Amino acid sequence: MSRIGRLLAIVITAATVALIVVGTIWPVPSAVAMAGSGATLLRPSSSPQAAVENLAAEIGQQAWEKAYSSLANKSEFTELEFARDLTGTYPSLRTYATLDSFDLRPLHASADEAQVQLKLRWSTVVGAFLDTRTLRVVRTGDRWGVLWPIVKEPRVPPQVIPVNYLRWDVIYRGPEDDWGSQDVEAPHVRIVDMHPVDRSAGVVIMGELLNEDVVPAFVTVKATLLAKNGSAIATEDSFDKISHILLPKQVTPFLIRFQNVALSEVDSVHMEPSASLIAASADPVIEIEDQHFNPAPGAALSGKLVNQSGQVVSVAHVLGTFYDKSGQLVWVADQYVDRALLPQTPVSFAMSIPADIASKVSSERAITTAYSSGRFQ
Amino acid sequence: MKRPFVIVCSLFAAIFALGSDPPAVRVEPTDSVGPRPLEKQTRTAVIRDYLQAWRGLSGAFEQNRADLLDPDFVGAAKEKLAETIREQATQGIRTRYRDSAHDLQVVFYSPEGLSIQLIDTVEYDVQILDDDKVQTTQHVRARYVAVLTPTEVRWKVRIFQAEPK
Amino acid sequence: MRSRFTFLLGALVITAMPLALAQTGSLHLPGTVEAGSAFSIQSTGNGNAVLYIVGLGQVVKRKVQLGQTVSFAPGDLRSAGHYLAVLVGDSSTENGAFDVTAAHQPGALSFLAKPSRLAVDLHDGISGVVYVFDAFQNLVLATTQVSFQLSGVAGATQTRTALTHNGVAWTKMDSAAKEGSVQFVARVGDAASTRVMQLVPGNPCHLRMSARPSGQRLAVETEPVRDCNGNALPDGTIVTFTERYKGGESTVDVPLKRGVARTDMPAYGGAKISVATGVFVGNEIRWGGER
Amino acid sequence: MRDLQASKRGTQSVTTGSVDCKALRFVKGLLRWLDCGGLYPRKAERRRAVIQPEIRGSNPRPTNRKGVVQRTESIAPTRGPIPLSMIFLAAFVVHLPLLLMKLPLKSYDANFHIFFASHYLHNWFDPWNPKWYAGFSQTTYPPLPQQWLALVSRLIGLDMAYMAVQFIAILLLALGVYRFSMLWVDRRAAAFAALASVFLGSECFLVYSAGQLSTTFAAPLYLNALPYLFQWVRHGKWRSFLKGGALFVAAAAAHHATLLFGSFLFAVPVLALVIFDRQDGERVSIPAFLVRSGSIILVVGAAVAVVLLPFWIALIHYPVTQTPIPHPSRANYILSPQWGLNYFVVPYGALILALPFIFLRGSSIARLRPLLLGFWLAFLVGLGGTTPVGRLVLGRAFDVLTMERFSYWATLLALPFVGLLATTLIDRFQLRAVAGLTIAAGLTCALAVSWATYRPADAADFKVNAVASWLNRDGHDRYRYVTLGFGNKISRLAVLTNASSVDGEWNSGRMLPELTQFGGGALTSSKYFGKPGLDALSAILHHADRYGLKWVFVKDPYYEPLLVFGGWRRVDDLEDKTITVWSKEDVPPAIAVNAPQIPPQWQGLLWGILPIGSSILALVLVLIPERRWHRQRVVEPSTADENLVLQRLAS
Repeated sequence: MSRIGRLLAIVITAATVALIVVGTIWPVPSAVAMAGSGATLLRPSSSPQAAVENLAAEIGQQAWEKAYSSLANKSEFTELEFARDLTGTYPSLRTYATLDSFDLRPLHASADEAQVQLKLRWSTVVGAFLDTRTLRVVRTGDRWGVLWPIVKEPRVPPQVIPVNYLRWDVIYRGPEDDWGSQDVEAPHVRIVDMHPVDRSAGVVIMGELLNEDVVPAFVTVKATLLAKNGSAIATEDSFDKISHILLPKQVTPFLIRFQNVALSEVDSVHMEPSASLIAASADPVIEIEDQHFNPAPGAALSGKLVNQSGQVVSVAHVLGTFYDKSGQLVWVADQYVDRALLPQTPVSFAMSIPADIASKVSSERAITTAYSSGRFQ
Repeated sequence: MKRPFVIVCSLFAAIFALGSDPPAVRVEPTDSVGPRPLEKQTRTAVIRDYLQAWRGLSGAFEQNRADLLDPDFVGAAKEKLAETIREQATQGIRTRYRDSAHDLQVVFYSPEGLSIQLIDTVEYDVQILDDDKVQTTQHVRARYVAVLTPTEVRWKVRIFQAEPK
Repeated sequence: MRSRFTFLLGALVITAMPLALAQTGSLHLPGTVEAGSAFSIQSTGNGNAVLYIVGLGQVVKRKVQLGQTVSFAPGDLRSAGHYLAVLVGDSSTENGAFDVTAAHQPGALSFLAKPSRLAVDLHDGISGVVYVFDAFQNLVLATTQVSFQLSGVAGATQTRTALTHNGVAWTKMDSAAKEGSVQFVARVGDAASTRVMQLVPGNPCHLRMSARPSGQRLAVETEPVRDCNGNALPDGTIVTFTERYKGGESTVDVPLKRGVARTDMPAYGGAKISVATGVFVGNEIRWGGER
Repeated sequence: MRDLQASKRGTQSVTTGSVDCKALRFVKGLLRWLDCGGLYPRKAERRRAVIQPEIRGSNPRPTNRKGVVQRTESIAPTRGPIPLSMIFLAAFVVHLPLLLMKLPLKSYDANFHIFFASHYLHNWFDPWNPKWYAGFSQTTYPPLPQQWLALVSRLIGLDMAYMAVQFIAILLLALGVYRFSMLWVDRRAAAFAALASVFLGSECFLVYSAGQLSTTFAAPLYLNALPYLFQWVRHGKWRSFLKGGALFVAAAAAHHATLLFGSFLFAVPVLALVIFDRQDGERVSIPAFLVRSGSIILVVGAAVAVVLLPFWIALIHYPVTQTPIPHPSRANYILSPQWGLNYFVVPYGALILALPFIFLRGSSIARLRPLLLGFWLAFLVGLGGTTPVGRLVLGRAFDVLTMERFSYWATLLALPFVGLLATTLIDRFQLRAVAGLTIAAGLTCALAVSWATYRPADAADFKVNAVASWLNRDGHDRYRYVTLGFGNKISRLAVLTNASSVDGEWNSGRMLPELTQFGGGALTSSKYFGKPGLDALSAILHHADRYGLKWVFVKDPYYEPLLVFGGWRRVDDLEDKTITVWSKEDVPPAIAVNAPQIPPQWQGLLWGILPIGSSILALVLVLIPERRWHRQRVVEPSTADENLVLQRLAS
């Protein structure tokens, strides 16, 4: 082989290796995205932050065994309990959430011990939720290990709970065209309050809807913003910012967002509530206990949900309605609860409220909707 | 003798077919409609759908295709018109209806909003074709009573009947 | 030769005369025909022709002998409407038009009664619309009297009459004060149509609750919830209990079961417990003996 | 055995003088191969092979090149090449049964191509396809393979047409590799390279696992065009100009990216080769080189611009500005070893073992260096995010393109080296080398083919016929639909149903803002794209009314909470309740959207005529015999009996 040839072979080989090393140590964004938090795989746990980062990365990859083995207090619980702390014992939003990102904030540190706040941002089908843990990190030799603050989700003992719920079924007449024959009347619903506000991102329309009928209703609310010349600016509906199933005399708040529209452009709002009959059940009954309104900063409505029925609720959605001193509606907020609701087992929630709204809030009201399914995987 | 007749007929047929100017439409004021108040949007939609029904009817009778009635007619009106088209097809007849003028009046809007009644003084030409040969062409002026009912997306004609003037 | 030619020409003329006569014919049509009734059309002339009766409701094609009466049996033409009659001979075409009107005897009603379910004690809450048809589903455009009757277990019978205009008549009725099923009947001659409606309780008017200790918690229970006419609200109606205590609040939406709503709430001394259903607010209890 | 010897002799006597197109040739070749004739040529062949005369234009310096190779690597006499007929036979044996089993239908993209083809089948001159994304233009994707598929499907149906078109592509690849390799190495090595292409892991991976018909259809056309490019620039042969130009245009009509990137990875090394060889035999001056190179670039560029005019118009008016969608081929294969296995180990297979040889041999022989550099660049880009090269070289395109095609091109560029390695090993180790290479090739091919089973495109195999029937009845198709958890079955469903969807598998064709503003791919697989995917799904469900989206078919209950809380109701179930149908009240029937993007009629006409026309023109031009070569071959004594494949095809 000629000298040039040999040199070229060496250069190409060395360059290839070097490029691979560079690409691995400083991966491009797409590689980071694909590897998830595993992009930091090669970083040793030589500092408290690195130990927490590695743990979060392993949690993101659902490498429970690896994550568990890195913990400094693993003797206090089993790997299964650790995994269940993060994913839930019963099917819930946590079970199939994927770790979108995480942040960590060192709180304090000494030579052998440190405290780090870890914020895990989980992505779920109904949106993201944040799981914040304050972790103690201890030094063991030249490595740091995390003391995981385990939250053991209770397991419901085998029991028999009498089912005595109310249920409505609907029998339709069928598709044949028989003019004048009666169909079951659609439920009567009424908007009892409606209030548009201008927010920085656009116009928000909120209000309350009452089912004034004696049958359950499946409701949606659509709003069309009309300009001064009568033309429609935009139409949106409440999507999940409403309780779609309303039992007789039940009231739900609703909130409709219009992005990139200023209230000054709007002349009037055309509201279109719609209701249809639905087979429904009065179960599960969920009590909202210990509701507290925490003022700004970090304004939030917190409380606990207690499932008073025997059925496990996979996903609960809490809708909060906030009123000022005059009883006028000022905001509607919502939150999905990431843990399953087991019978008689409180699960806490906290829904945040914009700081400027929080100062106006005088009273509030919360309702829940629930989803339970054996098929939910 | 026959040849000029054929030519005239052909010309007329061509004019008939090509002359698809939209019909002149006049709508009577609807102040006195009752018992339910008639909104402008509803009135516009009903009249638009009724006039569209004439176009659908025309196509269905000319092509002897009852399925073309589906978008515009429902119930008894659809059944009767479809039966007529079947009779036409059985006997080898086709008919061309070209409406040229409508004088419309909304006369009834039912309290629950489930039916609306129109009176239409309509002018149209009818051409009868037997075995694809034009037998006659007639200009007709008649008064029609139509009842339309709302369906999922539009108003459809449920009753469609001419009455003696 | 010449006489022979003249004879031949004469024979031709004589032979052709009836044929020429046969080319002309005319139609004698009735002005109006009642749907489903028998009628006839008279034609003149000689020879064969085809008669077309064409309308949007029906089409008839018949081979006819000119000069003869074409008869239509009862039921042959049963759709009301405007019809063209066209007689097409070998070289001529005759046109005419006539109307078929609906039979005078009503045969069927389309009765639109709304709503199928409504609250008690509503003025003009019920509407009835009737379209009157004959036996052949033609709209009877002649003025006809329709009677409406609302009766049932829940109150006195109401009766109204109305005249049809362009085939339609309508009325409005009040709902009774007592819940239950009612029958709404429309009648024209022998034809009648019945609809059943359900009168349901109106908005709640009486909502009272009581509370008692239940272990570590507080059992709250409503009295039977009724509307202003004394009708009990149906089971499944949601009642909201709200407990406000120092720095906190608990809420629970409970459906009525057997007329009452009951649930357990946390027991805090001095807590205020309120109850509501829909937009109606009931009584309030301050726990700790004060009421 | 005597008879066999006689037949071998007979074959030899024929091949020195003319082209043999008889079917018997396959049998003879097979017998000769089985009798190790390919490994142990007769003395006369050995002599001829050592000093090989110039026998064809595409290999202007075989003596020189051969001499270098032989002198540097082997003292053993060279042996005769494997007949191309044998290579085709190998392709038949390996791929035909797999294709007849319709194995590619399980791949990621096969049904996508079938869906496009089904549209051409029914609307040849109307590229506006309303079935995906509430309407999109098929002019956003070069149409050639799909149009051929649509044409062939009139005879044998869409599925089998796909197999037929894919099989033609496989055969053309063997031919293309052979012809391309002949530019760089001797005929024997080129034949081994062509044989290796039959077992090539990346080809099998793309055919059976990825289902990239367009890439695997365009690459052979491109490879076959390159020798013509060489002949035109080196010798100024107009016929080569025409043939090469037509093939380049057809390749672009099959897959634009292949032409775009192939120009740098394949054509530049070939042009560099012309410069290397310019002093030998018939000399070519630098101005002539530049004029010829420039002329073919201009003409092909202009022709591609015209043939794909609607494509360029669509690209200019609606550039792909959507948020990039993550693709595992852009992963770092060390940080994400599972993707390293998928996109490196499987496509390369035993080629990984040849990498040191490629680097060493490519560096040591001057005229192989352009090929080595082309390979190296493709190799590095094909490594995705493992190195920063892809991002540096491609810029934003790195986040739009998928990288496995670069690995595919890298392996194609490596094949001449593989041919060399095979000849070297066989010369040195004889039967042991044959056995080893056969096992390596077999395992590479087997792994890549079976990968579709171990890592299937869809974990759950299910039929979508019931969903299609449901949509097609009772007027359900007046509304749009979306599926959740259907994976790439949405293409099959789109073929079967009349209804339109807001989802689809052709991301570059979508225009709905709800889809383009998030970095998610197909809605049906939203959860695999994390937050961006779920945000896109949520946005489109928010605007269901706007798009007439009334039906959601759910195979994966993961999505049920979103539907329940978002106001959708379960209305039906199918396939033994494994698929549920969800509906939303008050949704108006679907109306046409994206109207400004509908291509005008003249573009539809161009799209229906020019791409397919370019391939037919290429076929006609290529089939014109090279008479001069033919005469030349007749008078020259040579062992070459397989190098005029195209003439044989013409006969």
